[in-house]
Amino acid sequence: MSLSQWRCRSLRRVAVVGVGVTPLKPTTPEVSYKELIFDAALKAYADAGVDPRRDVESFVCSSEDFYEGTSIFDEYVPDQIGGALKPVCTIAADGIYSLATAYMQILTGVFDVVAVEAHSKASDIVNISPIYDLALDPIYVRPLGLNANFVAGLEMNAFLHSSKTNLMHCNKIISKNRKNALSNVIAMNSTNAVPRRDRVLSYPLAEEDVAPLADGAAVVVLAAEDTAKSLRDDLVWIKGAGWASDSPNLETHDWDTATYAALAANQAYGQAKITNPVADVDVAEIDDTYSFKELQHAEALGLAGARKAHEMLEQGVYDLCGDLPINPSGGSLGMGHTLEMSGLVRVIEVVQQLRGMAGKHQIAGDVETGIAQAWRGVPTASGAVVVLSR
Amino acid sequence: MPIEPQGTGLREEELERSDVLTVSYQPMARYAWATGIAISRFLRGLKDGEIVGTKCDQCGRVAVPPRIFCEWCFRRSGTWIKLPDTGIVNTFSISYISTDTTRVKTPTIPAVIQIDSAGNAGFLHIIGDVKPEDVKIGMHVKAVWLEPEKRKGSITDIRYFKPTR
Amino acid sequence: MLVKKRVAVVGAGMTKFMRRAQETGKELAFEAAKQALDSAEMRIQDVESVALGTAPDAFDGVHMKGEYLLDGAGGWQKPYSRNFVGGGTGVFSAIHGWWHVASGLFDTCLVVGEEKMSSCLPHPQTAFLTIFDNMIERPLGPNLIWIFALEMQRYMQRHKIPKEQIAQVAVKNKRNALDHPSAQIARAFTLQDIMSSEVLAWPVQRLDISPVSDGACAVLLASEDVARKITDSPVWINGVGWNLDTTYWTNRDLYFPRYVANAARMAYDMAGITDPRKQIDFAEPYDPFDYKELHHMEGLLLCRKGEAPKLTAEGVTERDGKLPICPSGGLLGVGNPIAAAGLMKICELFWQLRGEAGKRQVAGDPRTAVAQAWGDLMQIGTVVVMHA
Amino acid sequence: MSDSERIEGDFPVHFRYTAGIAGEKFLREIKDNGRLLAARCNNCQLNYLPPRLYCERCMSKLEIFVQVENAGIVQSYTVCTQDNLGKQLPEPVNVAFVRFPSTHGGLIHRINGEVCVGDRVRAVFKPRASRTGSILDIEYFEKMP
Repeated sequence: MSLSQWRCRSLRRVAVVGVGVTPLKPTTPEVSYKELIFDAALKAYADAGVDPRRDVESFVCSSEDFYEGTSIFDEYVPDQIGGALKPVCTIAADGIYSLATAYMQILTGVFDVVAVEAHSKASDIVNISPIYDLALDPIYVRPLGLNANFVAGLEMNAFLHSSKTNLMHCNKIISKNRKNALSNVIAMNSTNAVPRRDRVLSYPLAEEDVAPLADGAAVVVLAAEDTAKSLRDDLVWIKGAGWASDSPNLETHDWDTATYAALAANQAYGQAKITNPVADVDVAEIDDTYSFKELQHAEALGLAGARKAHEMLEQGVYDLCGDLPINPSGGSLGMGHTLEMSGLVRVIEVVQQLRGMAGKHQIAGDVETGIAQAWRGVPTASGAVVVLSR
Repeated sequence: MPIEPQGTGLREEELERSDVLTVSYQPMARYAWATGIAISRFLRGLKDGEIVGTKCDQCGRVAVPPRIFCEWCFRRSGTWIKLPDTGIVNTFSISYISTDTTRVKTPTIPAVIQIDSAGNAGFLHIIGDVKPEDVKIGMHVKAVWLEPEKRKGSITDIRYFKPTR
Repeated sequence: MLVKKRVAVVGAGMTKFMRRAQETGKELAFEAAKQALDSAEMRIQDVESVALGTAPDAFDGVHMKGEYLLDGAGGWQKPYSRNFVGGGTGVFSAIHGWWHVASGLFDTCLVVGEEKMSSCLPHPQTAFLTIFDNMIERPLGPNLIWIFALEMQRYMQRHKIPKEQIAQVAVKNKRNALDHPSAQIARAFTLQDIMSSEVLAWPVQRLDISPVSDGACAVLLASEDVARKITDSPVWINGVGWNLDTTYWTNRDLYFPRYVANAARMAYDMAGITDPRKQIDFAEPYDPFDYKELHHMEGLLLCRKGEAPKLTAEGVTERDGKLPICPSGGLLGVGNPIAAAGLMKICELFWQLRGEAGKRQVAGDPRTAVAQAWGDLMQIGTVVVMHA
Repeated sequence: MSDSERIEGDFPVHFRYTAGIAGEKFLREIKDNGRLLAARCNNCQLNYLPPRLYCERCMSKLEIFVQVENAGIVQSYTVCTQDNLGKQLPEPVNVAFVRFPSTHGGLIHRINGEVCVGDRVRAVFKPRASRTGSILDIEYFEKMP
């Protein structure tokens, strides 16, 4: 859909009124997934000043069965978020998709307050590789017996080749994000250490290019304008939401370009009336499941000219103190990668930045507009974008 | 508009004979779920021959299996309570099939056991020491435990529930 | 509840329902999606968004199954997402599509439901072990039939329902399905056939159950302005509702599906239906097992608690009765590819309300109907009210 | 943490995937004739490789199959060090995505020897007798002389 088509649509205003997130950790043996989610829900409802049993009218959760080890996992979601005997549904995707779903539900006029949940209990998974393997095409790709990270290897090589980006740029992303994470209290992978490239997973992809898996839970509460204004003063508005997919077949998807991110951004920017993202966006939290993805996504989101993201990176534009900080939270490389929660934890970071409540990694200056973006990981070509403003 | 549905139905023999091409695959996904605060406590209780529940300080509901929250009041549950190992059959079935639908000679009798003094609350278990035709909804039953040294902190530490008579 | 935008169904399509399909899941999704587009004379390029429903990944055997099915469902380079509420998914997919359009964000949404259960061996039922609580239920070796048997027993005991009255539903639906071109096991069974079929888990017998299936369905949704350009006979989605009960199914009474009633009230409220028994002309409640149709008629407030078996015995729910129930043949007759089966009920409402159901057409120019699905651990109700 | 505080489990099932309508044609052609097929979308002017039952762009049903010359070009490559379960492979495996002129798509496969982006490669088929109708009937790709 073109930008002009979005202009003529007048939509209800929807705000983020509460956020809650648990610290990200490599493992959380002390709590079950329900108990982890309950913690995040308590925080979010306290932040919003709502009672979920009384005030929240609908709940949208995010999960995939093979990440949980349970079929029909949506069975296990209502109690710990206060949703029992209420409209609750699961979107099998990243938390930003669920946020977009909640946004749509409020836009219909049927609900005023909707909660969004996403989590990762990655430490319950004994070994992630066989699960990624199950996502590969069973006829054409899986029989090759290769680790699914070969897909990231092929994409990375294609991207480096066509964008003239090099491994030093990838290292700089890793360093920047892990360093940013040093001042983020929920991050688990913060360090000043120099990235190493000695353990290659799928050339050119090395182990430290890959964000380590983390456990965590996140809940975000959205409300329609009138309700939102009655709940708090420092509202953060959803200005646009987009989600899109390129071909799901590796053979026909773009190897070197994040087309899904560009399409999703076009949708979200269209709603938000953003025409020049470099100028209009003050902070961006974007997917960095693999180091190179941050640059590829920055380009797709219009935060750099085509094939120019590495130059912006070199100039320090994306640094915490740069003109357009990317991943001040530390991103997945610095915070840890939380599967389908990856996007929602970024939404929470942008909300805190816009509120001026990000703590030690609060970016300087006036923060008016931020974006959060998610990608669903290999072998998908799907992702979502949300534009948030004060 | 009447539809002309598409689709190519196959018989099992056609697949077994490889009349059409297939790929076989064994998934290797493995999990080790952290049982957390509430279920760990429940399972430790079972190891000790006890059924542990929780009671909400606000609404007074008893929950078994226990949880750290009351889903109706949405607050942390207040109190751990020890429950009796007796209850009534809320509903039951007489099952002649195993998990993969193969037939079994001796039927299994799954039931929801409403634990005494826990209101509506109970859990799924098996009825034993009784003829299938004698099982009734509302029947009072008691847990039959594994010997203490054989218990491992599992729902199967209770072998089954049997009528108290 | 004021809905900002009206949403119409303008096209529908479905594959055959089959025990084993040669088509991949993607190909099944394509066949249904293509037919829905063709029936509305729409091109995929004209579709602004795509909503997919499909049940456990452990059937098709693909992690992130929604991503895998994406191209077959028409999701290439579009806003595409997958909802998942267990057995409730099929009807919920139409709700998922509904909010795409009702939000004002999109004028059109292609809704696709797919399931390919035959990929799962030794038997698709085996995958159902993994729907049970991983900590305190799976060690007991449960199977899916158990929970149905437990719920059915409770329902029968509470209302003193003889098994014969329940089996009558299987007779009716499998016979209704004789007129459905997609049907997998349509047959004119006698009550005796059902009652003497193999006991699986008492009170559930072989012919009380819908079959395992492969298949797909699709419907095309449009906003009012667009719908009127596409067709002279749009069918409106006037109300939607969904509701999820607590996971702790052993802590509540299973005799009545209160979550279905909550979902129905939400949908009726939105549709302005105050007396469903009078205002609903026919219904497609979820019937994976014969007693579920009865349970769900009660949940949908189409009769009093415990009254559905009696209405069935009196012939009220026959296709030519006063309140036809599952004129399609339902899951019991047409087949049960989970998410596709639920969406089949939306297709049936669309065809019936347009007078296009052919030999299955219910008499009396029906104007308002309700479709419903159910799932999870006897836990979710999803309800759609449609109006011609 | 004691063992009793984690409970282990898995999915006790296995899967059998049909190659599907288009996949059947593609894999049979490899098995029987050692040739690659693409499916033609006249509407979009694309030849899908591997072939599809439908065009993902316009949703036309594809019924025309065209033969693809066994001469491709490496668009990207990687050197994979782990197998599908995350175990270290005894030897790293070269893998490439290979495009073929006048087709849309391509094939992902193992490469015998080292390659660079832009290299011309071809599929090497297993001997006819040992082919089963699988993507593994292509033994690997190799650089063209």
